[in-house]
Amino acid sequence: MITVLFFAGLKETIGQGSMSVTLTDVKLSKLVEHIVSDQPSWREALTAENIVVSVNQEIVREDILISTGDEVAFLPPVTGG
Amino acid sequence: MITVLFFAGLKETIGQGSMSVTLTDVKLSKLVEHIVSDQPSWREALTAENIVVSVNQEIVREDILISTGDEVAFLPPVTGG
Amino acid sequence: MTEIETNHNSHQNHHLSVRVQESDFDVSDELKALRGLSPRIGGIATFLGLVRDLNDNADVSGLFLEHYPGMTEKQILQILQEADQRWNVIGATVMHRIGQLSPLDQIVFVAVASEHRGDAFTACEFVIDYLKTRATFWKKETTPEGDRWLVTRDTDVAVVDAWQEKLGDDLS
Amino acid sequence: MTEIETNHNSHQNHHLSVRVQESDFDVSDELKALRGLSPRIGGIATFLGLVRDLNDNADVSGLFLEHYPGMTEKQILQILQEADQRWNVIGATVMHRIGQLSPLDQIVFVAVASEHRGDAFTACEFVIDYLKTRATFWKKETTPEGDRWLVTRDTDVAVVDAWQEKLGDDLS
Repeated sequence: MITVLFFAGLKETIGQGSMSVTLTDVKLSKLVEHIVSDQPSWREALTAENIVVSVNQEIVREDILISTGDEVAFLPPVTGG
Repeated sequence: MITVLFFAGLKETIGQGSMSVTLTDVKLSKLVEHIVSDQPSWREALTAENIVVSVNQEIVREDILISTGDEVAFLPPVTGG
Repeated sequence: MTEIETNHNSHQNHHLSVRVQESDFDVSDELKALRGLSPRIGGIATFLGLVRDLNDNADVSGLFLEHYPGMTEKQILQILQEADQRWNVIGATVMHRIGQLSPLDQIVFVAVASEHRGDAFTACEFVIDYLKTRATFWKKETTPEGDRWLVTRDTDVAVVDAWQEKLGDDLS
Repeated sequence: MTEIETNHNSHQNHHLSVRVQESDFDVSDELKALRGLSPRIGGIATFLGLVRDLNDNADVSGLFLEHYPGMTEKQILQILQEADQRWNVIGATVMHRIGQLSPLDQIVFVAVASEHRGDAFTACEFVIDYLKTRATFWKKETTPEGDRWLVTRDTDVAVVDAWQEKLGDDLS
């Protein structure tokens, strides 16, 4: 099971803050494709250019492999402090 | 009457923090001469190169005229804050 | 309420503390904790950020802050460790509030204790500048025209770019 | 006990406050007063100076501070006015203690409230740097080898020289 988190404006847009995906050893791009094929209305929000993805709380730029137990988060642009 | 003040190490060296001088309309250099001729043991301390003089709480570099009511202070090097 | 304290003691025994919480904080208490760390501390530079009532010319009546619990604290600790490596730092504290805030409320507090005041100032400014653009906080403003999620300010990005140029490499 | 408060309201209504006193002060109280000045304040940069137990490698067990009542406060106010003219300053406070202090005691506190944090940092550092060399305070340290009056540190003079060069003219 992979935990998927959504924050801030993204959470509001798609109407929920987290979900679980029962896949394992899947590329990040495949995981995103899996989510948006289930929820087509999320596609635009999740794949927007300014959305950054973190895996296990580290920002990732590569299409890395996601495994069971990993935490994947979709992060809108931050506005710290 | 002119009020004369001494601070910090200078006050300790000469053993007092203030004095009054009953002169008026006198050049600063003459005032200093007047004080050290009364108290020859103060000469070295008061005329040391690192002593700055203020008149009415403004630092002066010129040999200005001192009048009755003025406040003259001898200031050792500062070590603020 | 999320309140996480991360105390990191590096090999040099420098005390780096990060807390993200809904409740308000008392600056004197935070300074007292830093002052007690070492009698070598000569000075503490701090920055206290407040909610303003004006942002981009809209009247702001409230500010809601969200963060990514766990990740945000780690990011801030990483910024503190970077500052600790670059400058003379005896101890450093970051407090950051989340949840619903009002104008004039305290949002963020950064304090850096050092033997030398120049290092304290530089490290403190470095930490707040990086925190503004590199930590996963999101702000939503309440204005008469409705709520809006904010985006990073260009001026905040510019100050980090200036640090990068000055320091010659990238933090993240 | 000497405690003088000078509240200067320039035509821009900027609140500049200087206090020299024997008693200790509470940083939170000082910040609260600044925060109340204006909802335009985005941040407050501060510097808190402490008594260290080591100065030039001698064990310092006590520090005695003397000032020139009246003149010292005017000098500090002049430094604040200079900062107010150069940078965005909504309010600024300087607290300075005199009399007999011990290691870890608070000596000096400078706080600058501004709309912009860069201005707050720069003005705050300017004020403490000038205060260190330009205000009539004298310090006497108690060490195992006896008491000694301190002289201005070369490093403190150097930072003011650096400001002069950067700003292109002389403050005093």
